[in-house]
Amino acid sequence: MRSFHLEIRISPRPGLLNPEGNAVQHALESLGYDSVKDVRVGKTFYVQLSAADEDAARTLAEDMSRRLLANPVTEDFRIEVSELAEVPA
Amino acid sequence: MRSFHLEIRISPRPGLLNPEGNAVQHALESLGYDSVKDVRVGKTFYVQLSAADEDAARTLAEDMSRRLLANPVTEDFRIEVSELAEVPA
Amino acid sequence: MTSTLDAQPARHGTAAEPRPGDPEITPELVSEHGLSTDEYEQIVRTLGRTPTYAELGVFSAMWSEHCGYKNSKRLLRLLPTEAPWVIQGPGENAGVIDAGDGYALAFKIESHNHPSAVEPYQGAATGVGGILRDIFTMGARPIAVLDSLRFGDLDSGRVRYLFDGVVRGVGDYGNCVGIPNIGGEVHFDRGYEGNPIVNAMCLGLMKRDDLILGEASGVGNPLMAVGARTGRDGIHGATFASEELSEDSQHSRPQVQIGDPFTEKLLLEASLELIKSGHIVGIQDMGAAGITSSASEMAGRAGSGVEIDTAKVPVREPGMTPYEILLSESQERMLVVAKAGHEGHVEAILNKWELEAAVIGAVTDDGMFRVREGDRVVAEIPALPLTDGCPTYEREGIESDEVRALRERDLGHVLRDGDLSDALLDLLDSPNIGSKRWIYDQYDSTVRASTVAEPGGDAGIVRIRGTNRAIAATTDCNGRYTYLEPRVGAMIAVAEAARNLACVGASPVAITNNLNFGNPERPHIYFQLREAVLGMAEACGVFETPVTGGNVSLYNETDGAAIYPTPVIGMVGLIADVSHVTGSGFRAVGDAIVLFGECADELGGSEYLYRATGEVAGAPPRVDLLAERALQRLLLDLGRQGLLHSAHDCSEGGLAVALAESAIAGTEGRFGCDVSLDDELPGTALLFSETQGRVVVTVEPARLDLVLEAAGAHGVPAKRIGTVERAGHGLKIRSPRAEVSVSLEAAARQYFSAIPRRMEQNVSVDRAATSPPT
Amino acid sequence: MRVAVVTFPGSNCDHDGYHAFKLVGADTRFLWHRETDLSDTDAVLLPGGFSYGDYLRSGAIARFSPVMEAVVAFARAGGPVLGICNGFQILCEAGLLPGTLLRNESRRFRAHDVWIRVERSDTPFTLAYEAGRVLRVPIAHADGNYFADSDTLARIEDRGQVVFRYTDPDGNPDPAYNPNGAQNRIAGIVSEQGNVLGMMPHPERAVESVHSSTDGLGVFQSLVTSLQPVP
Ligand SMILES: Nc1ncnc2c1ncn2[C@@H]1O[C@H](COP(=O)(O)OP(=O)(O)O)[C@@H](O)[C@H]1O
Ligand SMILES: [Mg+2]
Repeated sequence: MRSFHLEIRISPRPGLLNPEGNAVQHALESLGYDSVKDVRVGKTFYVQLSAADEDAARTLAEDMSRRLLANPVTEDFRIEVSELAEVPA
Repeated sequence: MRSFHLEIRISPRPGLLNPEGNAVQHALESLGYDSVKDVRVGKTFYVQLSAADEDAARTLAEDMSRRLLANPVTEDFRIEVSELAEVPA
Repeated sequence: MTSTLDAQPARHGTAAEPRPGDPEITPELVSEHGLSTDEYEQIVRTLGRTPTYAELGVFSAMWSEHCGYKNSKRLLRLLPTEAPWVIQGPGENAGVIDAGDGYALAFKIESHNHPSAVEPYQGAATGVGGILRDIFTMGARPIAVLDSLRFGDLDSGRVRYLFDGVVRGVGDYGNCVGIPNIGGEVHFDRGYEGNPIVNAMCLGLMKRDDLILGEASGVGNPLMAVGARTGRDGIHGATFASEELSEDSQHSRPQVQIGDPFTEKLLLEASLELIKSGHIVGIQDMGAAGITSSASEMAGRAGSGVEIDTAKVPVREPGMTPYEILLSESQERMLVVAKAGHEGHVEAILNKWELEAAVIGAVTDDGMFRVREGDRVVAEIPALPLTDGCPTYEREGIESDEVRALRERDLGHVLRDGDLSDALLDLLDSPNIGSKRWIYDQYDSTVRASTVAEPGGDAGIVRIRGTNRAIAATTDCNGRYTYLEPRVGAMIAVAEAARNLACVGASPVAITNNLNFGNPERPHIYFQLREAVLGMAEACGVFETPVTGGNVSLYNETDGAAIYPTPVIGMVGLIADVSHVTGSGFRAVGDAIVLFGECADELGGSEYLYRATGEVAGAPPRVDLLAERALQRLLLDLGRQGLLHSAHDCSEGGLAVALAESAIAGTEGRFGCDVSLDDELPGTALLFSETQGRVVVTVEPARLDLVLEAAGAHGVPAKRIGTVERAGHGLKIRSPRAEVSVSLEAAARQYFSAIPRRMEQNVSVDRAATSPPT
Repeated sequence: MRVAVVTFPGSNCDHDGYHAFKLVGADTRFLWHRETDLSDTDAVLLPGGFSYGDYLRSGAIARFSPVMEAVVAFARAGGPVLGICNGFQILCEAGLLPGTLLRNESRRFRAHDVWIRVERSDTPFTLAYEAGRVLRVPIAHADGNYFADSDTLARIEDRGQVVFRYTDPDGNPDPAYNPNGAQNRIAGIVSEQGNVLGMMPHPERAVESVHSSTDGLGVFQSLVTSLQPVP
């Protein structure tokens, strides 16, 4: 088994209201960051797991995103996988 | 001015309690994902802004993360910058 | 089935052009819009031509059950709506009654069942948002929220996921806006497995003179969109809410609406300031069917016309079509009719609250609901036929044989005598009976610093600051009773609500109601609907609690299985002097325990039956409305004289549970009790029948005679049945055929862990384990 | 005594705080968050609620409101500032109080009465109480879990900055009565100089006979007393 680090980024589905993003955008504007055009806020899960290979790790990640981490009604997700340096068992 | 897309990832500082990550990890375990070793949860800001160049965009992003987006007591941040295809004015 | 309202020919031929890119109007498209062939023909006659795509969308929304009350309008006319204290009856955004001292109280209940079935958190949250807007558009400041919820059995993971999401949604929204939650109810029963019910009620207070109505009057006055921008969310929500759910609903659902309670709070403050400012003549929430329903209803009420330019509506996304803009159900938006020339003032008020306002049209005098997109007219519909011309149906109602058989079933098999301690402990562990603290601890119930009675008692109470007055409210309905015998069930719902109010010391004055039913096109369902309305009408007549408004949510069915018919009653009561409030918990050792009303063998539809056998069967308890009225008057009398230490009504779980609740759930610490009854009824029937018209009160022994005399004078059966004891004594109940002896710790453990222990599991797992594959 | 109650967009306990101060006879006014003039002010209340919807982090956006610069200056000059619930969160974000308030351990909003022990009666906010007295007051928050890094925590304990701690009804430490997982059961702290108090519970909801207790009244009475000119 090898060890992987996953970053699963959950973002609000385009077209849906993102109140938190709006609030942050306004706050940034009033702080003088007037070049900001749009802000959306999502979650990221940093997961460590073991799997046979990268493909297996990715499949697991997709599976758990679909089932648990992302709300299928309101959110999309994206996955990045990187292998961790081997730790001797 | 050029347009940039920023992803600013805020994560709980390692070593701090991470109740949400723990809860997700338990949830994953009870769903049978027993190869999961660790889960941490953070926020991600997807920001669009205009700036003279990539460095300027990154500096802005660092500035606003430090001032507003990250909690200096408990959180770290990481920034990714990518340029957006030019949109004719 | 008969359809009313002959088509009214267009007064002058209306003109609207199709927009390039619009789909062709085909029979399939018409049917996708939930319109029948007859209804479509009526539309053609009304317009004198084929509707444009935008017009089809507009009719589809306005003539949906949700907006048009197609199947319920005729029944609703049977309800009593008048009393000297009613200021505004049905038809407006909310009903309004006189609350004394120059105050008026606006209140209403609203459902968000379908959205909550798809996305429980946002569905419930936006449900609360919508009902708050209905209240503050009347000029009233929201002062309390209640929520009435129904779910399947908590053994199901999907149900736990829905329950958890709904409670968080109700809580987060109300907490953020800062409106205390003062009560509600929740029932779990397999009858709600696929279709949770989420009804939210709001009460608002205003000075009588601040009342404002949703009317678009004054030709030339500008229409302004205020608050949040319009996005593509919830397009066709009203039509969706008027369909049965199916496997497909998960996919064919409209874009869900996301609530933003922060914007709502700003909109609330801005709207109240606008109404006081004198710069506007009318205001209305853009709720179901969005701009379409708010604009056409405002025109309909004023008998005027309106013209809107969709190009002027502030949108969240580029490229939205008139169809989308007209039907969007984006939240936290209002339509305002300003006084001509005052637009700038309106904008300034909105800007102060960091919100936007834009002129999107004007009031006209031609009776038309006209929509332009720049120069092109995309819809032109006579406003009255659109709002009031929705065809209404009176359908055939037939009682289902299956239900009749259930009702007639003999329940002899659950009659037991002897030691029933375990049966009581088991009932206390039912999530239908156990403490609801797990829910209401997630709700801020003390914000506004005016809450007199938080959730946990028979009714919630908020005082009117600066006066001695207070307002009480409760929601009630037992769907099992209504299922088994709809008319009786509805009467009981009204009676229980009134009894709950009388217990705390409030005179019942009016109701709002939410009719949650299945598909009315099915005769068995229409029967339930009609019977329930008749029962409600009769009870409201006897109690002089007119109906000032409500909501209808039909088609609560999944794959052909309907929910229990659930006519939720939201009742309000007035308290002239807040020092007369009575709680439901025992207060002092040595107090006499008195039972008002009489016990009977009526286990039909009871929680005991459901727990013991899994059945929902038998005849529901009988209800004697005149006896109920006498009981209410007695309680109010005694409360005013300060003779009662506690009062608690017997409902689910019967007498034994009522005694246990008064012992363990009181705020003044826990007490035991020693009760002995001389009734010869079978043990389970005596202890657990949900016989109506009964209240357990406690009084100082020295005042016992006064109380019994008063009961006699009101014609209410009353007898002393026991004494409040120290906690160490435990709960002891004895009768010729039954005996209960449990420790207080055991009872409290069961009662307080019933819901939390079932919700301990990680509920996100529940969604994952049960959500349909994507 | 002249009190300014700040209203941020999303504040919803501003009126409750206003009435509590009125009850103890203070000359009280509301101050919209864009105003910056505190010249006629003897004490400032940052009320509870959901400033900016609690989006991003509770208090994180409000602390940049125009009024906050004036509040910081007012506090630095020794003026008493009381932050309740969201007000406490804002004070931490603004750096007027150490530490931060994390999500409740239960990860749920919690609203019910709690018991807090008065650890110090020598602050302008607690003069009316005796040290050790246990108060019954409501909480209503999702982010009330007080956290500071270990050095900071040690420092505020050493300097006696903890003013209120969650206890059982008899004043004993009991984790079952810590509603949010706060470190050292901290419910309220003062600044080093002692003139800025932040607390999660709502004393303004426990001041009248219709409330479940009147134990919160002392906070407001204390402020009035402390500001009375010595005769
Ligand atoms: N969904 C809810 N929201 C708020 N309070 C609730 C909810 N469900 C139940 N409660 C409260 O819990 C208490 C017990 O509820 P219930 O057993 O239905 O009362 P009753 O039988 O006296 O009508 C009541 O005070 C009620 O207001
Ligand atoms: Mg009950």
